[in-house]
Amino acid sequence: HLPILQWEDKRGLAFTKNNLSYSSNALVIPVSGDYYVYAQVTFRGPVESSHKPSSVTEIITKVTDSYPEPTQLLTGTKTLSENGNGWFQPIYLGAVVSLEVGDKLMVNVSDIRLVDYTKEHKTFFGAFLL
Amino acid sequence: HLPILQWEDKRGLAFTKNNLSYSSNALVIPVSGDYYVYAQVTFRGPVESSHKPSSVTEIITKVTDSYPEPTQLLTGTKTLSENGNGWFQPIYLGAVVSLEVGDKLMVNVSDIRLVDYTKEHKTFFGAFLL
Amino acid sequence: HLPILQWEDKRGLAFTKNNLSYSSNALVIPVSGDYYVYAQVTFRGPVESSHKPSSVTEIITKVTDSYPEPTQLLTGTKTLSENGNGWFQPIYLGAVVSLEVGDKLMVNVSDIRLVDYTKEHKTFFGAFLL
Amino acid sequence: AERRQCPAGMNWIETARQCCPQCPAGTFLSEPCTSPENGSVCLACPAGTFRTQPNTLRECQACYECDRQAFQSVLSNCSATSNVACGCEPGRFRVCLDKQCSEFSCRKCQSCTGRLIQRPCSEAQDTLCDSSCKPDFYREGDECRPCHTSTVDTCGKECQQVCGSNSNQGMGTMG
Repeated sequence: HLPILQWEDKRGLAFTKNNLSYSSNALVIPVSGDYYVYAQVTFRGPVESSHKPSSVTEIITKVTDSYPEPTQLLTGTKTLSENGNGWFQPIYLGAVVSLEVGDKLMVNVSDIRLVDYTKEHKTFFGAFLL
Repeated sequence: HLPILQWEDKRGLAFTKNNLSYSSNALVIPVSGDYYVYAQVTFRGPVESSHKPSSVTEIITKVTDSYPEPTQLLTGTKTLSENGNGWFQPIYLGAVVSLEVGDKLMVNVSDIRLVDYTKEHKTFFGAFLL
Repeated sequence: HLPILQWEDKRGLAFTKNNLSYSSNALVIPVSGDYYVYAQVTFRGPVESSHKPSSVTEIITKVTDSYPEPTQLLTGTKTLSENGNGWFQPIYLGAVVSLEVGDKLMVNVSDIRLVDYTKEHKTFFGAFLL
Repeated sequence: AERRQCPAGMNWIETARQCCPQCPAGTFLSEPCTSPENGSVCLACPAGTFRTQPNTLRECQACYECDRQAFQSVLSNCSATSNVACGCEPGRFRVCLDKQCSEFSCRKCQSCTGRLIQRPCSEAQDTLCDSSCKPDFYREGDECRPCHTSTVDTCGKECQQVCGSNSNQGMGTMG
């Protein structure tokens, strides 16, 4: 599977409430229903000039006890045309999905070294019950 | 007019409820109010190497009985700088709009051949009442 | 600080309601709570052929009486790889943030000359209480 | 009470419906004052967060992080009253993404081989090399090459002008 991002859930702008909790890299759904789920990942590169990725991908994934494999809910894939020196590429995803109590939501990325984790307002993840 | 996308409304992650229905390529608004409307289209190419588009465009449009012409609600336009071989470009749009019962929402694209319809989590469309 | 965008709040698709008001370039929060805040800015260029920006940035910012400095809530930064002639680059941002009554929300951009303000459906800004 | 302008050092607190003293930099408002006379309950910013100014906010701002992958280094750590400050690792200089330079990458300083250094590399800008080659170096394209590496057939006009007298020696060692 693709690497899973870890998130800050308490400090700064981050928060969880109404029993939507965060544990082992996942948002845990407290009550079944339709949720608007969203995430933005800012990718940046190059890390080392040798490593020139051709694309970046962000996937919001659901893991549930009722099925052994993760389900890809939302995917953003972008090829990169920037040349060597510093590039930035944000990918935003958001949509309504039906979730069951206990379902876990995670964000996977194509290459974790390319994720800009330096500022909380550039890479973020959340969900709210409709 | 620009081509209109067709959508799956029952299988897989797709669903409609609370009388928000889907017919002839459009979401049909069951009750007047403010809705958060969103859509992502993943464009990809080249379709044929000869055909190198300079840009891609996604538009969420409203059609209403009270006006003979469609209204463009949200538009995402992106020029392409990727070179010839395979490229991907997602465009996400979302905002609150005031809608009347019976209004129809559709998604238009600049070139339907460039739409990646292969995976439901890459191209999606939805709305919810606030 | 970066330039602040001005918005239309009455004509066309624009509206404010439920006491969420717009004054001096900012949405003013009428009641404390969690809001989904979003904005899209379509950038386009070149403005003058000589001026070829290397990147565009959009930031949703909060100003509050409880703190003398603005807080960056959401940021989208994209490097540009398009060559000289006309380019378009939309940046969409959206997330849930906790706001207090009286807080003001604004959108800053890296270069106001590059903002496509010509069509209301290409550049927009809004918020709704969860 | 009606929301109103508070005296200096105090902010209006909506939940308490009154003005309360600001919490000092490095802290945040845990509990508002019960009356303007007595103090607000302020707690220290948790590790990894900060507030540079007096405030009546319910949380502190999360510290930024320096971008190690992009060869940034920490100039000063985040403290309760100041955000982290990032620079470039030794031997690299900042390439700003925009005028504010809120985003920058760290590029390797050029080494001026065969040239004198006009201005050494610094945090803010690359090394400035002298345009002409050092003594005993000849120009080859936009590079400066040491005379001793030249051989009879590689030593063109430019090289001979610079290394001419030396190249005989060079040939000597070749022999």
